[in-house]
Amino acid sequence: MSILIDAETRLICQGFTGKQGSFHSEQALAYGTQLVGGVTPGKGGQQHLGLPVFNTVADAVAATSANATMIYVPAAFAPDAILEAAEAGIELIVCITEGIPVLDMLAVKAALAPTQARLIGPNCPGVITPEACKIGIMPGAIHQSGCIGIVSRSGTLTYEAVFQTSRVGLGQSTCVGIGGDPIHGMDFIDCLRLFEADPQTEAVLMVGEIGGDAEEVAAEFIRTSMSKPVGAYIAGLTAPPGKRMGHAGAIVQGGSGTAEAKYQALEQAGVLTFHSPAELGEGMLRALG
Amino acid sequence: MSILIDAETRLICQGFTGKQGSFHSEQALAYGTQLVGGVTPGKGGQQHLGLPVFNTVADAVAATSANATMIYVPAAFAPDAILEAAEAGIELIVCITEGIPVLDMLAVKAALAPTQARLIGPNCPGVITPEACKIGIMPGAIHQSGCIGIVSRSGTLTYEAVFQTSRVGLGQSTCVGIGGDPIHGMDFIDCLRLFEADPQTEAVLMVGEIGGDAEEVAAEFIRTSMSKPVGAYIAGLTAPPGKRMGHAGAIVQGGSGTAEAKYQALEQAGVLTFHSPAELGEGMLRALG
Amino acid sequence: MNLHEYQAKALFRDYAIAVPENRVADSVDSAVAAAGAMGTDQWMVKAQVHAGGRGKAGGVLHCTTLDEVRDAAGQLLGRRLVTAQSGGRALPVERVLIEAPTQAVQEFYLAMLVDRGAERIMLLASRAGGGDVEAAANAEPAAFERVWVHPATGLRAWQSRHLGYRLGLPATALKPLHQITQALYRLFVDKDASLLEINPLALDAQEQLIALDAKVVLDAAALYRHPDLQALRDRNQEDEREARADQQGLSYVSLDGDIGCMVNGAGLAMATMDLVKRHGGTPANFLDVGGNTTAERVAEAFQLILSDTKVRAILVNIFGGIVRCDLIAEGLIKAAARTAPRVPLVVRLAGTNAEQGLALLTQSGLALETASDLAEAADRVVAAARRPT
Amino acid sequence: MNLHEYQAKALFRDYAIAVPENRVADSVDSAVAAAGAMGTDQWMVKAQVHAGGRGKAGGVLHCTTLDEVRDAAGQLLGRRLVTAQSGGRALPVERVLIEAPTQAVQEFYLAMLVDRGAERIMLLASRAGGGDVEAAANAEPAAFERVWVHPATGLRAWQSRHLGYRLGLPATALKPLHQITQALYRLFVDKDASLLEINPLALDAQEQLIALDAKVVLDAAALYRHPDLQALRDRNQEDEREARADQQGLSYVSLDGDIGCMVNGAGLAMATMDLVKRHGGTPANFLDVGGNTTAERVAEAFQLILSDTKVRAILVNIFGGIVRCDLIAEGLIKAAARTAPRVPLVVRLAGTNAEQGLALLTQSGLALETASDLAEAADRVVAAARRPT
Repeated sequence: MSILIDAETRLICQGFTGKQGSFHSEQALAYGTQLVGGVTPGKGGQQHLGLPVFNTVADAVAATSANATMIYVPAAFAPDAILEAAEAGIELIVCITEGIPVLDMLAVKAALAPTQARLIGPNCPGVITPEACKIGIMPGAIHQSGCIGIVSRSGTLTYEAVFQTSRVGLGQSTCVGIGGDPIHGMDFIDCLRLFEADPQTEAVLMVGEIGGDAEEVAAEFIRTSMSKPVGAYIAGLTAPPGKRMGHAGAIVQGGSGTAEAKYQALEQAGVLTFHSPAELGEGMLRALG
Repeated sequence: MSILIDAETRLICQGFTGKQGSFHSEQALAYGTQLVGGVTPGKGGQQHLGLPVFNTVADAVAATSANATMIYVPAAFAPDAILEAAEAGIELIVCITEGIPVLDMLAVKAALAPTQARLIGPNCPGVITPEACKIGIMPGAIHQSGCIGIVSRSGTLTYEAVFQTSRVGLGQSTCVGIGGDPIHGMDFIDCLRLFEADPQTEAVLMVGEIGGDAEEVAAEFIRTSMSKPVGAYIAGLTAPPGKRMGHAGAIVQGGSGTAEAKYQALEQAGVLTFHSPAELGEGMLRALG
Repeated sequence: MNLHEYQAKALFRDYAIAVPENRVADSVDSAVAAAGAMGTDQWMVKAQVHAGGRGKAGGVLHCTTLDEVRDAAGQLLGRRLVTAQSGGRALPVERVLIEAPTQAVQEFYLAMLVDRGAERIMLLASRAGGGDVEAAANAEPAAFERVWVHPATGLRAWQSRHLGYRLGLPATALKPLHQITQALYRLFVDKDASLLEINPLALDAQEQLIALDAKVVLDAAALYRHPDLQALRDRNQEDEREARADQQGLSYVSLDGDIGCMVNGAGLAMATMDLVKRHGGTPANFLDVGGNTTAERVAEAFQLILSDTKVRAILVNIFGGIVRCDLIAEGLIKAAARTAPRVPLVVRLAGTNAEQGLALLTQSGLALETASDLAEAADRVVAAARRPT
Repeated sequence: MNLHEYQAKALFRDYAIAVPENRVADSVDSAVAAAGAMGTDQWMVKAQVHAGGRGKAGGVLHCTTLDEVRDAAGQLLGRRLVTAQSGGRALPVERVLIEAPTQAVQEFYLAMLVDRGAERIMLLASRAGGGDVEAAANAEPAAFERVWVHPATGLRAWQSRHLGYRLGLPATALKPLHQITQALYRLFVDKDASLLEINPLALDAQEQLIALDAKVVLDAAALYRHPDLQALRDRNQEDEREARADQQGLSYVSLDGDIGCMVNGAGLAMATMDLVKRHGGTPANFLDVGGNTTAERVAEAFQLILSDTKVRAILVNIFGGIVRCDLIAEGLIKAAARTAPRVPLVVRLAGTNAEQGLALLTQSGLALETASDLAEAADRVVAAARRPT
């Protein structure tokens, strides 16, 4: 078992014939993901990487029964790509694209609310169930099927978490990079809830960062609703207040959203916190211990 | 028991000091409804009908713990009144106002979706639980506490249904006039679901009219999810196609939405249908038969 | 509220939706002058009435000379036109639209309206443009593509693209299609439309999309915020009695039968008509006196019904709620005092102040029958209408 | 992207938000001329820098004669200003805003921003305007009233009214408040703002609402669709190295420490800084080379770090994903070939092509230490920074 995706997931790629879409589609195929086709408006009817290209997501779904999509279109077109996928009945939408304007995402989220679609991202590394299905830009080779569910706001820091949990032999059930943008799809709680219900997942590693209050809100959920052990690392203890740290999401607002505040909230919720990014693997061994 | 409202319901009136608001607030009080105050911007701090007037719904809720509101403000201001009530945490919003532009209601419905508020109306007679709580413009005297749940798109035709079910001695658990506008709040199914779960309600009388497909959709719900008997009357068998019948909702669109189509769908769902508006009381006796 | 084609096309132009070159004229001479001033040697002369189906009804004429234009305008202007969609009424032709013909390579149907089930504005398109689109819709519903617009995002490019691919448009026409659909959406929202329809939408040899016809229906409830649009109302296209009723705050629709109905509430009014029919009669009208009526308005309603010479009996069915039955009775008495009713009157009053109302009627000495329930009232009025006068 | 007050107030004027009469000047003479041309006998001379807290830092001067205006402009123009909100940096004053003073009866705080939790644009208001609004927010959070705007409805009149009553505005000021809040909302949406702030918003003796200060922050991600706003960017207000990094597609922030960091990914970059600190060092910068970097960009990043004279050692921490470690190695080698690194270098490569990258570095003969895990890398770079040079 796993969450969100598994070997049965039928994936398409939006922005399929572009440079990014092509590269990561090849990677997904090499990993063994069931990529069943892709969408590039105007190229419908062609073949790419041995797979059919469609003009619209609806056409792709009709022809391939796809239930997941990964989006590699430029930021100006990504909101449309998300909305089109949702309207076509795609259940899981993974949007890798970064740089989508915040107001676009506000509107997209409002429009997604009444649909069945789950959105991961944007500006995220994607989601992977090791040895089964890879949707995103993460390096597949560092993953190993196992018992740790990972949910992270960060990209490469997620890889660090994966690398360390693999190295200590725990491996991962599913890793979800929820993305660093201020307005995004699935959040910590959505993933925690799924991990709690997933038999394969024995413990969850949460990787957060400064800014917003997503970690604080998640702490309350963990306190009331999680029976499985949770470990957490928060990046940004040394970030100076008010400085922008690359991620739009990493702006420290007022007194809230500091790494200290987040650690405190998590510790009060019974989360095992790690204050060094070098301790993630060993830390999760302790969490299970 | 009843649905939506009972003797504990704490009601406010928006447009409290206006002519309509005053008149129907007096009627509600005379009926024994727990009207606890009202809202008229600019008149906060005054007293009206012996009750406090507030500038905002939030103030009214804070001071009176109101959980329901009835809206009698002009159409140009009614969308705001609905949104303000929802944002203030009011659980049941009954909007009597007619003539609200359709696009305003589209936006209002989209904004209400993520809230907890239930909207009845607009352009509706309101909701009443006989001998307990009256919210709306219906004549209280014809109602009688009993076992029939009534849900209706029409105004005076609802009174007819009430009158007849009272006359045959059945009475009503709760009567909901959902309103005749194309875009409105609670629909047939929302009410049917509540009636199904309400111990006092032994059978439901549905009063529909031509236009739209609400009755057809409700029929499917009745077939799959209702154990209690349902009787139905549909107005508009003799309405000529394409003619506007006063209600914007009563436009027959294409081949669907005719009274015949609605009767057929309801009959196939096991609903006891009445083809004369004079048979509503006797019909419900048969339904319970 | 319906607009004329020429008004709708003017709005379209404001929103940069391409329409054929055209001029509107309200006289034969001005029609010929307009045609002569256009850079074309062929003209469509189109009767401006509030109904579709003009072509088959002889309301659209093709002309190849200015003399033909003169004949066409002369033939149409001042005439009344009955079409399959005019609801049996003959609509006065007070203006014609003179238009340059368009060579369409293909014709499509495109419309925007509110989908009450989805609670969204819906864009509807089909390859089955022109001709009888309703027949096509019945025969092959799948030929109609739909997309729904969320109010938070507006109409998005993917939606136009989706429709464009389904319509089989050439790639170069996809962007123009999106410009049109976005314009329609802006127009819909800006003007509080209920329906926008382009049928047919032509694709010409240059792969341009052109609105050959244009239908705009506006939400009457929203007209209060559009004074410019209120001015476009053409009451001459409306049924005289219906228009008069509307000005009185009454909702009235003429029908073919002989039993006049006066009811409060649209639902009860329809139910009353159904009841009359069920009891063997035929209703002469739908009439809802509304929820906030006055004695004066009731009197107006009564005279409106009586002004229909087909009426042989009248059923008054009032369920008092906000409307008090005594007030209705006063209105009836007032109306009868002005014009003695020439036909039998059956009155059923229930609800608020029903007893007082009946008492007033009895005291007035007005010739009428009363009934306490619906079935009885229907039987009496049907019998009354059958009595020889 | 930050705007200057004078730019923000020009935008406000475009949206009919009242601001005091003002002129902008970039020289002493033009400042005096501008002041003389205004219909006032008192002037505020305000330094235009990208930071709040100017008043306390001496960046806002009150003048009662044109000579005082001359002195004030002379004092401010060409100077660099440090304020409590400038992040420790001294910002160049290249323009002053000359403004007519406003007699405020009361001052309020009004702001609009995106509430990420609610996923809505939020309007925030308080009676605690002017002065130190942040201290007020900490001391009494309840003094800040909030309303959230649904994208489908936009900002509604009830929301402004609600805020107005809570602020204790006089009844006559409620409608003007709604005009301002609606204007702010339109501006926010039209221009893709991240933050609009009016502090203080003055209520004057005529019960007019006037924006005395104006802060506008724009969403950098949306600038591609606002060429007019791109032109308002003032790179002179930005840290030179940060601006240079930005032009290279790098995300860089200067810090106070002595250990330069080069990392891929913002989260890992922050984590690397935390790690350095935890192991006893202090980071000199945040630097994210991004997800789609090139060898050239890595070389640029390297030189950027070296250009900071405080740097005594460099930690390169790369977790290869899309970015391949061999490419990073190439970049480092290229950079070292241009400028020999003057400080010790610790490199930790993991993920995609880590072995190839390490092999390249070894072959290059570049003086560096490698580490296989994070803790080891941190220990080494901290030790290196402590070694006497």
